[in-house]
Amino acid sequence: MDTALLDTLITQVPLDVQRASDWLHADAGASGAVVMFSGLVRGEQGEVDTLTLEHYPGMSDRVLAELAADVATRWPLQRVLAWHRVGSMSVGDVIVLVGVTAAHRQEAFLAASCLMDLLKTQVPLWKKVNGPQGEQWVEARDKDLQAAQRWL
Amino acid sequence: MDTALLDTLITQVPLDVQRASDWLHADAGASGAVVMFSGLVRGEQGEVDTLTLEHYPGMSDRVLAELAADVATRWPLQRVLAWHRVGSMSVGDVIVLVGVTAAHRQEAFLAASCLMDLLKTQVPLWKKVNGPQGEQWVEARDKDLQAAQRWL
Amino acid sequence: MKISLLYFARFRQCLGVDQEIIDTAAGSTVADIIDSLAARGGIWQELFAGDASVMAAINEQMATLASAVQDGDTLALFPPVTGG
Amino acid sequence: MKISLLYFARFRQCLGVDQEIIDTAAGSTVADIIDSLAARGGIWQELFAGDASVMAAINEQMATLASAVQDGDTLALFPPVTGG
Repeated sequence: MDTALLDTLITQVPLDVQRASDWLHADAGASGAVVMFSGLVRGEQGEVDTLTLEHYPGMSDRVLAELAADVATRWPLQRVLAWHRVGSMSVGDVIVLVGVTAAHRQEAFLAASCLMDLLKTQVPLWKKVNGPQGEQWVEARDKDLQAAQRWL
Repeated sequence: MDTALLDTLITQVPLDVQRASDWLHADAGASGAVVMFSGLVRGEQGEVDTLTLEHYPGMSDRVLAELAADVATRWPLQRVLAWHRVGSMSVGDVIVLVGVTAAHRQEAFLAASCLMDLLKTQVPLWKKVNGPQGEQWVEARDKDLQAAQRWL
Repeated sequence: MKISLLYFARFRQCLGVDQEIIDTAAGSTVADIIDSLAARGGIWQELFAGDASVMAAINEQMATLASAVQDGDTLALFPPVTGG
Repeated sequence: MKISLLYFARFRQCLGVDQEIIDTAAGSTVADIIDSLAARGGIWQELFAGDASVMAAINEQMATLASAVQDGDTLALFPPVTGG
């Protein structure tokens, strides 16, 4: 099997969904299945105005790249993309983009889902929300830890 | 819960991935998670040049719309998109686009995956591949039937 | 009673027919009609006899072999679907 | 031996410190260092005492409470991650 192409990035710049989608779809005739996930800042019915994402520079990039490579060893994938934004964001902004291409949809869904679960629990990133109630660090969810356990 | 917005379509016109993606992401602050699946014509190492998709006009549109509505009752979704192309296509062309938006990624992954599984086994659509070996109708795969069974 | 038959995909192509109207006894089921088609012999028998994989829709609604057809119904017969 | 400590997110903000250098005994583990921080009392105790949820990385590699630190290492302490 050929090695999968990986594209991972941690950036303060707004994520370009179309560019990510184009890169995944460019793999035209080889892959049959593309799955892309976008995570957006939720307004939570007015409770959230902005969101700030802190990271551990250097380590965050490296762990994200390692997770993408790890997922590419678990399923036969052609391309793996994982972009994460850091810094200050508004409601509706894209926080994270994860996408994979594979020959069949089951593998593509599993791989994208796995990469998100691992990313959520292993990449040193922290969310703080700002709203009318002031600012607050987001608490880790047990559900995310359980989701990640499936793949460990 | 509000009713999900549905956008389903069977068309001979090439599918516009960006327009689908834009529609899903336009749901900005309400949804936190967007999952989009694209199915493309695979080249199969030169075995496939073109693909022809036949459908049962009228019934195909209706069943696709019903499946989208069904999936929207199973998970709390904001938007459900399901576009399927029919007619003649080349390697790398998009055959099908399925996308959903939800508050959380697990629901979005499950819903998109479910909609694809049901679509593959219930919408009256048939693939014929054309290549150097001549033309051949694609056989239904047991694996697709098993995948659909999970949701029935 | 009269029933419209539609054929799709491999069936349509192998039979060289995409639709026809047949006369069938009142109370016929999808299975009865498929059997009567198989009895035509040749390619019809090949496609519709015994344990052949045939899907059916009556008036654009998925049906089973046991579904009854009514006068004026449209019965579509097709191989397992392969879209997506 | 000397260890660089880094604090992130809620820890950094609550402590008002993002890094410091500490002296610690040879053979210290991550748990030993966290205990020594808790012993400072006040907000330090609140964040680091007992069963507090603390993640640790040594030289940018995830570590456990039992991991040993070496002279010159950088030990980062942070709450459970919440990206994605």
